[in-house]
Amino acid sequence: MEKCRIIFSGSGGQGIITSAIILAEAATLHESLNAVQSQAYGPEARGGSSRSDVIISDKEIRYPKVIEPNILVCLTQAAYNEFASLIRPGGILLTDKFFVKHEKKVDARLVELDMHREVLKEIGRPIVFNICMLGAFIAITKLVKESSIMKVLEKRIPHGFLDMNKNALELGITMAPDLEL
Amino acid sequence: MEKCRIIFSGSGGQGIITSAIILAEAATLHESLNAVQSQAYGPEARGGSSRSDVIISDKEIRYPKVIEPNILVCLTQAAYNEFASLIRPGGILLTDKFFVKHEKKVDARLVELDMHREVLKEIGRPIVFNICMLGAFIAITKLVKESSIMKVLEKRIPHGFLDMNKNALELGITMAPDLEL
Amino acid sequence: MAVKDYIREKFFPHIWCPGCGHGIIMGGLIRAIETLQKEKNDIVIVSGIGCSSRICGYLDFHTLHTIHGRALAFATGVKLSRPELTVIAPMGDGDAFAIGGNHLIHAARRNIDITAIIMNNNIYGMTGGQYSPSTGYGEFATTAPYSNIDHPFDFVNLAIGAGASFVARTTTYHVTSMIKIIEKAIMHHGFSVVEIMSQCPTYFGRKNKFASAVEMLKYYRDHTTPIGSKDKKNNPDLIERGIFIEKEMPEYCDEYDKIIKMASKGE
Amino acid sequence: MAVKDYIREKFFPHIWCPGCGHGIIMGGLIRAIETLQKEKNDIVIVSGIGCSSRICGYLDFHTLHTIHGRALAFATGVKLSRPELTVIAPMGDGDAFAIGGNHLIHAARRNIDITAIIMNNNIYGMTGGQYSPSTGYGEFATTAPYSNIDHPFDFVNLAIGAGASFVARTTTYHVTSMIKIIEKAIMHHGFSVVEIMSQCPTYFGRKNKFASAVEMLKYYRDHTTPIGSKDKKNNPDLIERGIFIEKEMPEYCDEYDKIIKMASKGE
Amino acid sequence: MTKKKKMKPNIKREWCKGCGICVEFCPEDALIMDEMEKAVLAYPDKCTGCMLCELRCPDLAIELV
Amino acid sequence: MTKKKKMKPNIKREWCKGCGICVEFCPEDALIMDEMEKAVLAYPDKCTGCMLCELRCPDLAIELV
Amino acid sequence: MKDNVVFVQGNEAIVEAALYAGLNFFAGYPITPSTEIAELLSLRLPQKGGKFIQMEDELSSMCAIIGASLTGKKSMTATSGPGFSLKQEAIGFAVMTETPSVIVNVQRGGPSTGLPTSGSQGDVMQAKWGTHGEHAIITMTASNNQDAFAVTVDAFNLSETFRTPVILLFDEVVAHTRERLVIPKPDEIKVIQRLKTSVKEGTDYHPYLPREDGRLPMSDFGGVHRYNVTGLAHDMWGFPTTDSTTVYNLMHHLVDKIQGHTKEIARTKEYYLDDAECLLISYGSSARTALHVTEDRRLRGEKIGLLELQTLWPFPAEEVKKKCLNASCVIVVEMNMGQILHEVKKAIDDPEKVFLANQINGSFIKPSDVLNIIRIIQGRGA
Amino acid sequence: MKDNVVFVQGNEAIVEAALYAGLNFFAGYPITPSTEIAELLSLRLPQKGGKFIQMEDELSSMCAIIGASLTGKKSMTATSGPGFSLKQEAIGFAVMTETPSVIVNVQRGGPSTGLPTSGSQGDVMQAKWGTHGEHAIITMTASNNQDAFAVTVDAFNLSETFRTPVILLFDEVVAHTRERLVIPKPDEIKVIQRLKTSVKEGTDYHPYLPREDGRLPMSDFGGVHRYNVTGLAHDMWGFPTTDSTTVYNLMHHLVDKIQGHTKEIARTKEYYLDDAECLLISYGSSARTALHVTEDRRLRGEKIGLLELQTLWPFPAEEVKKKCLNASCVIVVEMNMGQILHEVKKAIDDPEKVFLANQINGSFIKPSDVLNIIRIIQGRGA
Ligand SMILES: Cc1ncc(C[n+]2csc(CCOP(=O)(O)OP(=O)(O)O)c2C)c(N)n1
Ligand SMILES: Cc1ncc(C[n+]2csc(CCOP(=O)(O)OP(=O)(O)O)c2C)c(N)n1
Ligand code: SF4
Ligand code: SF4
Ligand code: SF4
Ligand code: SF4
Ligand code: SF4
Ligand code: SF4
Ligand SMILES: [Mg+2]
Ligand SMILES: [Mg+2]
Repeated sequence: MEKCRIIFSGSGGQGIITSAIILAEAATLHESLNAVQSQAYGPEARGGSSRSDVIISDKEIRYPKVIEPNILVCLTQAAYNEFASLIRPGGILLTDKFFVKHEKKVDARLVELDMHREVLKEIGRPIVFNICMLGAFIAITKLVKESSIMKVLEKRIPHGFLDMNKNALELGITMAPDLEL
Repeated sequence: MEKCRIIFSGSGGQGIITSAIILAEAATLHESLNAVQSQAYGPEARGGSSRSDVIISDKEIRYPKVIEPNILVCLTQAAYNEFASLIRPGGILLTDKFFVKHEKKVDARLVELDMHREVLKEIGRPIVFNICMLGAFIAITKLVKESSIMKVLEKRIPHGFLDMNKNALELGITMAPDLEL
Repeated sequence: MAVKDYIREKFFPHIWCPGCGHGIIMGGLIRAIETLQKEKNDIVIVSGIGCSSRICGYLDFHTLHTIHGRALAFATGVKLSRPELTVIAPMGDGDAFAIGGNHLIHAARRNIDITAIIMNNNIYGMTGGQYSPSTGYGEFATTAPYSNIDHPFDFVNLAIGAGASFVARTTTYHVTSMIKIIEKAIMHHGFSVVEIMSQCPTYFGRKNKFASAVEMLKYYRDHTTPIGSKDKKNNPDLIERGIFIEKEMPEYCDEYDKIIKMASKGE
Repeated sequence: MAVKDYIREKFFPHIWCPGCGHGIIMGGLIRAIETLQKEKNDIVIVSGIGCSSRICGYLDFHTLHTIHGRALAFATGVKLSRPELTVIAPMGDGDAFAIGGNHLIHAARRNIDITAIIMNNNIYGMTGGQYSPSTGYGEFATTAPYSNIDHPFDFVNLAIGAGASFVARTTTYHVTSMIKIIEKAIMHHGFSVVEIMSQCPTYFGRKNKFASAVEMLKYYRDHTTPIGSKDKKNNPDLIERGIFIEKEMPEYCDEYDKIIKMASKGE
Repeated sequence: MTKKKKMKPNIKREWCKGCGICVEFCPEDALIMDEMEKAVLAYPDKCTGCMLCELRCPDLAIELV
Repeated sequence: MTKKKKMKPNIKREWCKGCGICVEFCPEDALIMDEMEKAVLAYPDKCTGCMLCELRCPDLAIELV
Repeated sequence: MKDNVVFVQGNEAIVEAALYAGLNFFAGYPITPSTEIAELLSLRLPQKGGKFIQMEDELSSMCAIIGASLTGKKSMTATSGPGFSLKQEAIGFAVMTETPSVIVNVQRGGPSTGLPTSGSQGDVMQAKWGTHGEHAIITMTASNNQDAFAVTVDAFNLSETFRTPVILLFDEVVAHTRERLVIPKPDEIKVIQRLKTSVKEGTDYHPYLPREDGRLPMSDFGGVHRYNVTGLAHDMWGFPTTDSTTVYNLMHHLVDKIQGHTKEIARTKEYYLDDAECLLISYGSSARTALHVTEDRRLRGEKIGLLELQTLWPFPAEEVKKKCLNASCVIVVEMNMGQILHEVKKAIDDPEKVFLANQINGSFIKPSDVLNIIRIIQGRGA
Repeated sequence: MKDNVVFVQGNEAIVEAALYAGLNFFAGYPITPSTEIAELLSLRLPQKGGKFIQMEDELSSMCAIIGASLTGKKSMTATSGPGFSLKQEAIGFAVMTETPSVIVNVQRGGPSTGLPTSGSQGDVMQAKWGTHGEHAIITMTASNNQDAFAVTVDAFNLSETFRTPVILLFDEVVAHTRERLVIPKPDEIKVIQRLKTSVKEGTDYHPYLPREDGRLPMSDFGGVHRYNVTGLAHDMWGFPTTDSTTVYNLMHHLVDKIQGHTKEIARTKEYYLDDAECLLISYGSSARTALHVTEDRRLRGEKIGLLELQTLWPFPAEEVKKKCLNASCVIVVEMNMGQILHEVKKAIDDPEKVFLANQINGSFIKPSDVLNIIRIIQGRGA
């Protein structure tokens, strides 16, 4: 497996960091992979765009930051504006239709999904938007299995909310296009 | 002039340090000499014997502490016990009869004066004991002139007390034996 | 002048979270200064470190953003060396009373003419929600996951115990009286302490089941009462607000001027 | 047991100056402990740095002579980790209220069961007579050659303002009541502060025209009065002595034990 | 506070963070939150110009003009 | 303080620093300073064994025995 | 998934390790980027009957752990830059009184408030020299969770063995990066318990008299030996002294017990050293970048290797000297202006072959920051 | 006797010099052996309209002088070991905010409370590395009253020139020894005044934009320019930033403005260097002993010389290297375990010829302590 470098970006309240951690934890604990996750801290993180880096690999990961992401997820226009140029040529750029308008020329495969609106429509609770995104993400990238994500969610999420999260995850999975990787 | 290394020793309240400073200041400011003065600080100085070092020379003085004093003044038995052994063979050891009994073999010229009792008798104020000692000291050692000491006293001592100090100084001078130096 | 004449607009919108009380306090401070018609060049703001202390960057005065807890020590240097300046020290509750508690009681004791504004949100906001010396017994914080066993200071009592000559308390809900109190504190010739209860919806609110900043303001409205009100008698748990102490005492810089007079005579 | 059973005799005569009040306080502390019949192995003395703090060397308990101003921070570590020990922190006025003021108010706030004994000689003795936060306005010190312009703390008020649950004041003249007060302070389950006015004839006395330690003791006799006495009404300048506050409040180590119970259930 | 009575709040949308404080505590219920979570003066006629919204806005986003 | 009434002060001369406190405040004037500036029990008969000298001695130099 | 495999931040790995090593008492004051250590311990310590206290500042936190340690408890505090500066006076007290204690400093950008949320390694020299007066101290670091766990346990062990404060000098990147941690089984890593004195009650106990093997058995405060602890120069009973022989011996003991055991204390890791012509020396998070570069270049056939230091103080000069012998160039990779660089230069005979690859702009040192230096050394330009 | 000749302690010489240099504000907290500085200034400063304040501790004293300095006043604080440790966080703030200020540390025996009344030179490395984060700082010292006066004036001058805190690292022996001091006439030593900005009111003033000559003109707080001062990494207006280029430039500026002017800052004194085969290097009070030995041996015809350092940081490495070139052996004389020794070894090409003559037992280093080393080097045994 090639080392996969991922950036999740968006605004503070969107659960970017949580989804990054879930993804990386799923890879680490429930697949035979290595993953590291980190994020930008501090006042910047509070005000502007928030960013979380994940690297997944079957080898040891030394350098823990993402320089040229193979996969970039942008969930706000500000995040898109700030990070789109970082993507590695030929990478995948996943955005949400409601929040992001593509304005730049990016040498990447664009996947634009209407996750925000679908979550509102199908589940009604914007709080699981990030899990829906994660569903789409794993369906597109095939980096980790749905069951691995579910194992993490089962550990982390209070019982009463588990179904809602599962639904969101599956919603995301069904929305994902089948990319040739 | 040979470098002259002096230790004044005694107990806290005896004015040891003051007389050392007066001597050194007189040599520095009113004769063409160099002098350094230092003293032991700290709790030790508060409880036990107190000690002040003076070096007088017509050359620059580098090393400021006294290792082998040419002249040692001991005004208490404790000070005598502690410091007598330091004296440079052939040096001068000046003690007060009332306070110090000579018990050790010291290779030095001993000068034992009854300064304490004389001060009480002639002046009646033990506070000028140290100035009397200083009088004897300069008369014996001829290191600085009486007038130089007086100039320092004039600057340092409140007007009303000047006469008393002058008397004490002169008392000391008259008490001093004439040593061949 | 308008509010915008007192701020450094280029840094707005500011860094504070939605609904953060610190912004309301900043607004109150600006309006108090506006009313007093102080010259901008005559005002020095000295803050420590915390969300609160970020106020320095936004205000168009001489601003000194120092280190955590030591604002009043720096302010003492500024004031004593240039007594003609108006020195105001906005501080967080952690800043002023945890790490900085000693400087506060000593500034109070000396009665040096500095206005200390305590932006009290009962939590360490900047570092993410640890308990502070004003987090209540039984409340929650990231370092009090089982509930807090520390007894909080009553800042008013403490400031009075330290000998402060002007001590007041208000809240971000009571904006108009907050402005009045800040005005009086600045005008007071001596050390003045104004505690302003300020909501941190992000950490204190979230940890302690407040749904929003709005709910926290309602709490301030419903759980405080003017000093000596009847309500307080019926409900002793109500927190009093208003000016607790306002007394004349020799001010430190004035006193030092006397020393200078004595000393120069001696020369 | 006799007094000599509580001291390390080989270090006597001690280092304090003739007439120094600190020795009287040490004697009082020993007698209080003797009366309470505490085991020597159960007592930890934690001091800072100062003439006062030298008490550590002389007492035959577990003794911890720390750094200037921080005795209570060390004591907090000792007490919280071994709550069954009796922890006593004798401190100088500079130690406790200048550099160490913050630790004192925080220990008071937490109500941790430590007995703070303030050996208050209104001066920095160890360093040679500089003014302290309890040197009076108008008094002299080596750093106040023109007379002191700082307003002193009233330690009792400050301790009360910080929330202390036991606060008392006495003097080295009033030895028998001093001993009683120390006993009660040690027995108090919570943080206790005992301010003991203690003469420093060498520095405070000399700078402020006291002819001797004896004169200073007379001053304590003549210028203090029991709390609430009639004399105080006639002469408001009299300093009150006695126990100002003695109240029950949850003690910190007890509270922590509850946290441990909650937490271990959770596991 | 040299403002005159007749003034009405002007809300700087870029500074408003949507906390809802002005809306909740407007004595006249003259303000509402819009779908973008920004405050707007929905009922200018109700507004008495009491200034409370300006004074309470944590973001200095309101100015009575 | 398990001491009995009839006890009298015993002054350890090596520890006494001559501050004069015991002498000044002995209610019975039973103590004096000698020429070496040390306290001595000059009038044992006057002494009531009140212990105040012991308690006030800063040098722990007095013990009633 | 095994029970003892977790996915955590470095700060959490440190907490797990401290608990593994027997941590019983923690006092601290929040500061980015070390705060999670306090937060997690406020949750975890009472579960094990241990004590957590948030003090009024960093200095008092250090004081409190010394107090707790003297009662026999394994104690720790954690902080970052500004708080580390504040603790210095009390760290010196721990050195002087030989009180076991572990101080975590998660470095951030400095000086002063600097860049609170950026990684940096600017406090390396401060760890050794931050407190006044001549002394010696142990300082350890690590570059990933598993090693952070190991050196943290080590820190407690060394602290007990040598009766000395030990500084754990991590950095923001190690502290905040989440990755796998395998928590060792109990006894998998040896945990050294405090050496208690065997002197009986009533017999003279010498808290400051080293045994023949150099160790100083302790007696807990509250136990049967009542002794004195002071920051003043002291004799073997712990009482103040100014006797020059006693002082001389004390000063040398304090330094020698650490400098004299450099070999025992030193921990290093080696990667591809055997035939390395270009030797990287690095530590902490920078070592991850250095290792990345090393592996990357090895794939291209370059003879490059990495010596990772986990013990910074006492500096393992001999080890470094040996390892540098055959290298034609040595590049120290660190996030400061060359603090370890100078130690390396001092350690070897040909200091002119030592170069610095660093970054101080607040961003984490990148592989290209190292590669640029390699290129320059190889004469290939910047 | 001339009016400007006095017989005083080193501490008094420092006070006279500070007043000569224009000291206007002092904040401090008493501590042996520096206390006399505060005591004397409490008397002398108000006579000149200056301000003296005894703060609640050492850290707040440092903070207060920074505050005062920002209003345009020349400011100083004085302390010793433990207090110096306590000031470190605020010293870092002065470094970061480029606030002129003078910090006197009269060293005493350490670590911890140590030997409060003994001379020592244990804080040399701490002066450079005591605060967290990479930075540079100026540190000066002297061995007698006349030089103490001169370097104190210098310290103020350098502090203003480079907008930086300057540390005056004296020791107990220099501070407490009384000897002659000739107070220079006004203008005899140049006193550098603060460089004020010439930017007009209403024009953009950049408090952190160096001029071409590297200097940064200041504007007083309370003046017509309202700017921001922060310990965070900041831009040329003084506002916080995390922009990596700005941060990079700031960090380099802070270090380069000092390291890059080492020659200008360095002050040394030379005694009998011309033909010296045995070179002593010393500083502070130890240099008195070293000079004593030098003159003593010269009388006996030995080719021995002394290089006395008055600037310790930035370390005058080139100067030292040059001076050591022709010596067959170099002996560093200091009262610690070799803190300057290591700098000397680093500075020269043949470090194996450098030896240490030291004393750490609390007594002042004696001529025999140096002679013993000379004897050993000469193969004549101890
Ligand atoms: C010496 C030091 N210790 C700790 C910190 C970390 N720190 C920054 S702000 C803060 C507390 C903030 O709380 P508060 O003062 O109440 O202000 P708020 O953020 O709540 O407004 C802390 C602990 C620091 N910057 N410096
Ligand atoms: C950090 C630090 N600052 C200053 C000192 C110097 N110092 C020692 S004791 C003392 C004050 C003593 O006064 P106080 O606490 O009132 O005790 P006293 O000697 O009067 O009993 C000072 C300032 C020190 N040892 N450590
Ligand atoms: S964390 Fe709290 S105090 Fe800080 S800005 Fe947000 S709401 Fe305000
Ligand atoms: S200096 Fe004062 S406090 Fe210190 S021992 Fe002497 S009398 Fe007591
Ligand atoms: S000015 Fe008053 S009435 Fe008008 S919108 Fe604001 S709060 Fe409502
Ligand atoms: S109070 Fe201010 S920030 Fe909050 S909703 Fe109203 S305008 Fe927006
Ligand atoms: S009180 Fe004690 S020290 Fe003082 S004179 Fe009496 S016996 Fe001596
Ligand atoms: S016991 Fe009482 S009466 Fe007897 S000597 Fe002492 S003070 Fe006087
Ligand atoms: Mg707060
Ligand atoms: Mg005192």
